[in-house]
Amino acid sequence: MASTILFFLFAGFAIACAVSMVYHKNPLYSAVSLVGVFVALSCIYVTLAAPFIAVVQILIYAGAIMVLVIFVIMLLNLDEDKPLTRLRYLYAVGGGLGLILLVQTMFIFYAVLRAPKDPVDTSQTAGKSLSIGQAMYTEYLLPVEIVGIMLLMAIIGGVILVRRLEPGQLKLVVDSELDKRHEEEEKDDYRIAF
Amino acid sequence: MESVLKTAFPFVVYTVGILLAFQGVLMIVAYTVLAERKVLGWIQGRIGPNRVGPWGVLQPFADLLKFILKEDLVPDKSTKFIYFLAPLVALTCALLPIVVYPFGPSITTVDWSFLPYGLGDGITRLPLTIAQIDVGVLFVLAITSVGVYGIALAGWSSNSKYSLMGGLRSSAQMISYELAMGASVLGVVMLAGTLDLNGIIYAQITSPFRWFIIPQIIGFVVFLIAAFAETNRVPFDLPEAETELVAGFHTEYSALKFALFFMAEYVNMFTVSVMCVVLFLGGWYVPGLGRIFEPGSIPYAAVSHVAFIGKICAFLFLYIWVRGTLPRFRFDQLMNFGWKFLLPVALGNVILTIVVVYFLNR
Amino acid sequence: MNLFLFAELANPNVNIPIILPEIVIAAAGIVVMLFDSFFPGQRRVTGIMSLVGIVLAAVLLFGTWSAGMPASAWNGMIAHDNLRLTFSFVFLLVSAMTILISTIWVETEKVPAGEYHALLLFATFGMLLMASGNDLVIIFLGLETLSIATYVMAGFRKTDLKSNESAMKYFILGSFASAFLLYGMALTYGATGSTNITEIAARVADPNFPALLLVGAAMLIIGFGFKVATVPFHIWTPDVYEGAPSPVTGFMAAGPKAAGFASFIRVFVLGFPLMAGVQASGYLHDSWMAALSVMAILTMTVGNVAAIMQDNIKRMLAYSSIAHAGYAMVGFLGAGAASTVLERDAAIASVAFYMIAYAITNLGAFAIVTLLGQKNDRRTEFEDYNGIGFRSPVLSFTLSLFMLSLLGIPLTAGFIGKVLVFRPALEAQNTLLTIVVVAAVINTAISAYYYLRLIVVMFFRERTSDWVEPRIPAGIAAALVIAVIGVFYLGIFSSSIIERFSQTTQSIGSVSSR
Amino acid sequence: MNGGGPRSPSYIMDLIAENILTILILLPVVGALAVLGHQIFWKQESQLKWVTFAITLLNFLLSLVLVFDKGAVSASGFHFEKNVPWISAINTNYHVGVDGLSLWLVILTTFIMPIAVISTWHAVEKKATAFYIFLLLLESAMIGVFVSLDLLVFYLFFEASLIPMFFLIGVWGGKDRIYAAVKFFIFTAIGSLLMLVAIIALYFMHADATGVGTFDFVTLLNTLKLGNMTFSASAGAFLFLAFALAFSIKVPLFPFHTWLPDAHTEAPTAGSVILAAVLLKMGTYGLMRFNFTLFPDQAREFAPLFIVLAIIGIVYGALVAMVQPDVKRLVAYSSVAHMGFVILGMFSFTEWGMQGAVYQMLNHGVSTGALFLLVGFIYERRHTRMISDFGGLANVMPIYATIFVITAMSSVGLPFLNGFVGEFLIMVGMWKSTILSVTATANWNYIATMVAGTGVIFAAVYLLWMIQRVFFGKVTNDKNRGLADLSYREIGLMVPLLFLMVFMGVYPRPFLEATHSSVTEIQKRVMQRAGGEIDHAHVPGPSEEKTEAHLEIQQK
Amino acid sequence: MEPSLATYLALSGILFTIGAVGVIYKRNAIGMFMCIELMLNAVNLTFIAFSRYYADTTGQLFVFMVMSVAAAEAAVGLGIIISFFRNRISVDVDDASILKN
Repeated sequence: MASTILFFLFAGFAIACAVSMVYHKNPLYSAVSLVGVFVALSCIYVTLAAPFIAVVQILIYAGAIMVLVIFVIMLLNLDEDKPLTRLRYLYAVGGGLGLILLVQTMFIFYAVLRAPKDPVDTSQTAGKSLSIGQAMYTEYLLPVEIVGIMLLMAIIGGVILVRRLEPGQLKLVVDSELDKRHEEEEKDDYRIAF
Repeated sequence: MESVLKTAFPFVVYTVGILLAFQGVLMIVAYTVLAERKVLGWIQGRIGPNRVGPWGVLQPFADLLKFILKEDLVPDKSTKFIYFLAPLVALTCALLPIVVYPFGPSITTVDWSFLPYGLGDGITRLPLTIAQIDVGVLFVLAITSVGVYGIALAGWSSNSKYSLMGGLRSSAQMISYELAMGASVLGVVMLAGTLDLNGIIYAQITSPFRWFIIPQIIGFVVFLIAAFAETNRVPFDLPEAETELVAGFHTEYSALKFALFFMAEYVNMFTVSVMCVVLFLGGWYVPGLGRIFEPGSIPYAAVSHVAFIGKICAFLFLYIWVRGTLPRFRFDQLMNFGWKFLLPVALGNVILTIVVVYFLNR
Repeated sequence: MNLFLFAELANPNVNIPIILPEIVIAAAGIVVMLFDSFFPGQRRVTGIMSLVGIVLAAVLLFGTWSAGMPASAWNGMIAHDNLRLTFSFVFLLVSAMTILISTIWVETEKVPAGEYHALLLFATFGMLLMASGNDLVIIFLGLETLSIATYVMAGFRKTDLKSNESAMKYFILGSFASAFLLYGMALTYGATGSTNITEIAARVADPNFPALLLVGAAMLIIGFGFKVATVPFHIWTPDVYEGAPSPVTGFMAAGPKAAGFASFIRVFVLGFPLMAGVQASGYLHDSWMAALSVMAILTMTVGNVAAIMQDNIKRMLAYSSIAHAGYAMVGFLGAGAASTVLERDAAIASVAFYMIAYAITNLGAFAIVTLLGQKNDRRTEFEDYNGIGFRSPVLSFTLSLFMLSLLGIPLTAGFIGKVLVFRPALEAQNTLLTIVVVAAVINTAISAYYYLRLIVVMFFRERTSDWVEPRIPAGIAAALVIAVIGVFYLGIFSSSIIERFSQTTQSIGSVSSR
Repeated sequence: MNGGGPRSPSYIMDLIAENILTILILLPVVGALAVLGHQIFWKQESQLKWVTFAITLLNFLLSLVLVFDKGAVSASGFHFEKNVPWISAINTNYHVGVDGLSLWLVILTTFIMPIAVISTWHAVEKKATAFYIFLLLLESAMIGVFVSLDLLVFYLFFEASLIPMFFLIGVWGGKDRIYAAVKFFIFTAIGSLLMLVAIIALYFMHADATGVGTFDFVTLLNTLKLGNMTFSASAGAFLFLAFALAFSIKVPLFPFHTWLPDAHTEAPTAGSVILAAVLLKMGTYGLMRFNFTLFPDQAREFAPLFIVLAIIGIVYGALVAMVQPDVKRLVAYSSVAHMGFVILGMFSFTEWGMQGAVYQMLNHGVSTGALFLLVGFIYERRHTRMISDFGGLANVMPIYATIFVITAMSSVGLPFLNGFVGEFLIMVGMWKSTILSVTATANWNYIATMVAGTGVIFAAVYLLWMIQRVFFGKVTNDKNRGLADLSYREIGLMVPLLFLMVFMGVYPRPFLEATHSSVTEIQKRVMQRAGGEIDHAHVPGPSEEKTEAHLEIQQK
Repeated sequence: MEPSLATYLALSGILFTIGAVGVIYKRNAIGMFMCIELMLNAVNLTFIAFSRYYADTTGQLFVFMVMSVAAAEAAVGLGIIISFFRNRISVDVDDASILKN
């Protein structure tokens, strides 16, 4: 009973936060709402006997990713979202997609509710950090290693993208910009000639 | 009636426990503030607060009253909701780790059957921890990492350039030092083989020389430095560097909201001190105490608890001492130090630990 | 307790040698990265190091291509079969050629080539995993590794707005599709209780939640469809291809597409097979076959028709790559419809062959586009190619050759590729698939228009402005030689390669389960 | 041929004779490389025509081996057969061979090529290297089409012939060359790609029927003949139409002909000549070789359709030709009409008709090729082809006028010139044909023949009218007064063609004899019901002998 | 009374839907990115729910991987956004229109 109440509490909170995230035009509001979703989901994970994942959820999503996002929002000092003007048709696309996904959700809900099979096993050790750790370093060692390489790569990628240009490169950029202008003119001449 | 009582009893016990723990922590924090002013005073050859009560003992309460009674200014251009939310987030995140603090060893030798209505049936032990979860270390790290929101949001929502700078600095700093902190904890976790805080203490319990400060001295130093950064204390107090940013992220905060930030900072200090003690100094464990009292008995727990608080207080003193001694870093120095020195050292420590553990276990 | 790791490595189910190619590529990536951080600016050296790594990986891969090797590694997470081997070769080839093509950067632009090489190697690592992953986890991680690397590579020209925009679009839409893919994986896991493809295949007959399997498959189609750029999930392709630096575009059109197909085939053909007499699997199989058939027809048609209307050569090649995804899907459908393991393997091999043919041709074309585009890809409009035919005969004839190969003219790789992918689809003697093949053929004819247009522009028009033939750097020259030889070799002497590809050294269907 | 000389040369001669078809195919490719090498190393663009001419001439001489040394006849009735595995994974072989049907077409190809090269002696100034390379590659592809006996290889050459032609039209063509080239390419490609599907489908049908898939024409044919493999009505129709579409576009049959005038008009002279002389024949050759033998039932079923289209083509081509202001366009439309005749003859499914069709293919190659050359001569001089720009040319260029008139007559079908024999045979064949007989009484074949016959008359009308306007009367345009008559090179170019026109007109026997067996084989095959029962239409009887006698008379 | 598997899946589906719709409605890249994160989280919930249902660690490990991937994606994605912003002073996707749509 308690868990059901808790679940609906957190579920309601998560959905409300999610809606608020989409609704708010201000990116920071969205971000804060999203953190709310993460926290709510983390609590739900606890009720699903997955404490490790619940904590990691907070640690990675709320503590790292969203902090980064908020950092970027603050750094770029973003203002409010403009309303859809040029791409008005996206409302229809979004509505359609949403409808399809909702129908699908209901379908899943209905299908799983109707499925005759009962849970395979309810005694839980799966979520304990020990069993997860064991799996991670035996059976799932390869994925973990891949994740390591991927994170390394992501670091390089991030650094490449945001690093300032070196002076030599900067000169090249300026040169190429001048070239480009020159070429544009040339191209125009050529078009006329043609 | 009886069944209602039986259902309600654990909740009542928990509530009482939680209240007790929070009250205790807050009291200690309150007096840390006083102690800080006193100690700083001594360091600087002053006396410190001494007007409110004997030796200024009532100073914290006076401060509190002042905060409550002062006018609450809200900047006109601020983003109201988030402006109000930020201090709450900061304090909540600071207080949350209390639930996993191992205040002392669990009491196992007391028979609880004297309780009426059979409420004590089946209770064999009274843990001096509110929630024993097997990912305690991660939990603390996670909650601390969320704490940055309070500062960042405060900085952003105040709509002031100083606040924004403070917020930005703070998020950058916390993200950077969290890594080093996490990495420095890894060595301990590896040696202990568990993420449970009590488990880590039990792993150090055999002798004082198994305190992880000895095998993990590098980890300890890194953790300590990172902890200073995480709590925005001198010499890493850039988010609120008075001389540069007026007061950093809380420039625009006043009265009770400022008090919340203030409190959060000191609770955070307390939290990292607890972590230091638990991870490296054997937590509540007092060497040789098991010979005097029976483990699990009330006196054993009481003495351990006092020792625990004592160790924490030592760390709190260290914080104050450092504040009185060291100058502040520049921001780029801070980042360079974090990424180019602290993190590699912490990772090196992890690798070293892996190698040593592997060869020892062969 | 701490000996888990080592005990596990000694476990016979692990078979480290099988994933040596992947390890070598990842290690090469790290070595290149480290080298670049200690000796920055050594653009040629890092390129050579990467090439060495790739060649080494290819050699190791070839070494494992023998009958004696076990069919799986890492407790069934890695499949070692022809699908993996053939596609892995495609990836290695693509990466090697991309490195050669990117030498233009060494010559003219001062982009950080060392990091670029490292990223490329990591992307290759991701692609290899996508082909060899026999577990949804591995496939997902491979895909993400690949995607993240390509996001960065697309935005590599930081000061160029087009490049930024391309990276951003690719990133947003790519992650969007990944989410769908992941949802599909989650539902598949939910329906079958496993993420291992062999086990999924075993449980498809009697899933716990048949309905979820269906929904999951639909979601997976969206995710993979995005990666291989099939209609209607292709919208990102032209913009991203146009904006990304040309060598990267060439890479994206060849590598990730092939990798997407590898996983796509692995999950659908091997994971959701048709099991005789089992209603659930039959329903699933019919559904995805029908969906993919429609998608294949749409993909080809939209790709080709849209390509006709393009004035930018990179956009044209982007739409052409969409169309080619459609052709490859014909072979894929053939694999899905195959009734025996032998036929299925042949069909899969045909897709691999198609991808290798397409990759070689496409990369060759992009090599020239890169070369002619000069700094910052400025000359990428059709107009810019006006009348260069006899001014730079070598380049233009080579480019024409690639166009003809893309079109599928006999004696080129493209022709054999098309014949091979049409074959299994017709073999099934299924009305739907026959329609798909006919649509493919009609589309090929449509495609003639825009491939020829380039030739027309280059040769049949006169150039009015002056034309300075760019100097051909050694790397691009090497890439072109490889491409030309490859196009003819695959077009004329393809026999041995096809045999190699479809020779069943491993029985794919019976990857041992955990 | 290989008799003379000592032993060791004779060994080489044997080797050549054995691989003659491969050599014929590869020699131009080697030649193309030689041209490229010559250009790269010597940079003497003016010498390239000599190199090319030498190669094509050599190829022509070699191809004569086919006539004089029949070589061993394989079981399947092909000479000089060569069967080497190519892509064993899909069981496709490099299988080549010639029979009566393809023999003359191959020789026509090799014969036309040197002429085409000479015709460009002064015409091609720019980018000559590429021009000659494309010519040589084109020759290779064309020969490949006629000799390949593996469907995939056939398709390969069929498509490959497009590319050089595409370039020839596109780079060296006239004003609207781009439009023409692309149209030419896409029209042909659409048809041939469907054929590719049909080819692959055949592979699997064979695999289903016998367990082994094959692209080999001979194997397929044998399986079909043995009745081991049958087509369902829909599959058969699809396959037949897929093949037929590809060939009809190439021929071109009436509704698909629109590419032809454009291509012809815009192509350079050499291109037009080759296009008319050889490329169009690929279509008719393919119909006869593949459609008739592989799908006889469907061929009969669809014959009325093709006959109607052919007749429309004949009449339409002739009528449209009549109003063309451009000589080259006129000749192009006359091609449509002539090829309509060829189709008509083929689909009469009588020996005379089919023999006539084959013969007419050669005639058309020679006559129309010659006409295009002649148009090219005048174009080189005046850079216009408009009939209205000329007039009274006979006064200025008597030799040219003479040759032109002879060629035009050959094209019209004047007796004692080659065109007559072919057209006559086709008409007789159609008259005799039973393929249009729905019932015993309603014989549409007579009507078809008669309508087609009007085409001959129209042909005479438009050609003669054109000749009258261009050559006779007074010289109306002053620019034409100073025109030089044909040079020796040009005359030399025309002589072999003229000789052939006359020779084929008066002595068709060797040609017809060579094709006889193959053609009758196909005719029998097509008139044979699947069960092996001989169709009632083909009754050997006095009428056949009579016609044969008739033929004899004609030949003399 | 425990909430059943279907309820968790429904919640996950709803969150996924909200995220997907959000990606399309949001006009700025960071907003889109956050919506994608929401979608990933919804999927994670599905994994965890099934992991609980089957008492199997696979799902949780998968979630762990997804989280790491999300972190990597965030690093690169925010890098891309910053790099875009530097050149254009906007993260509005509507402004990304040099490449014709």
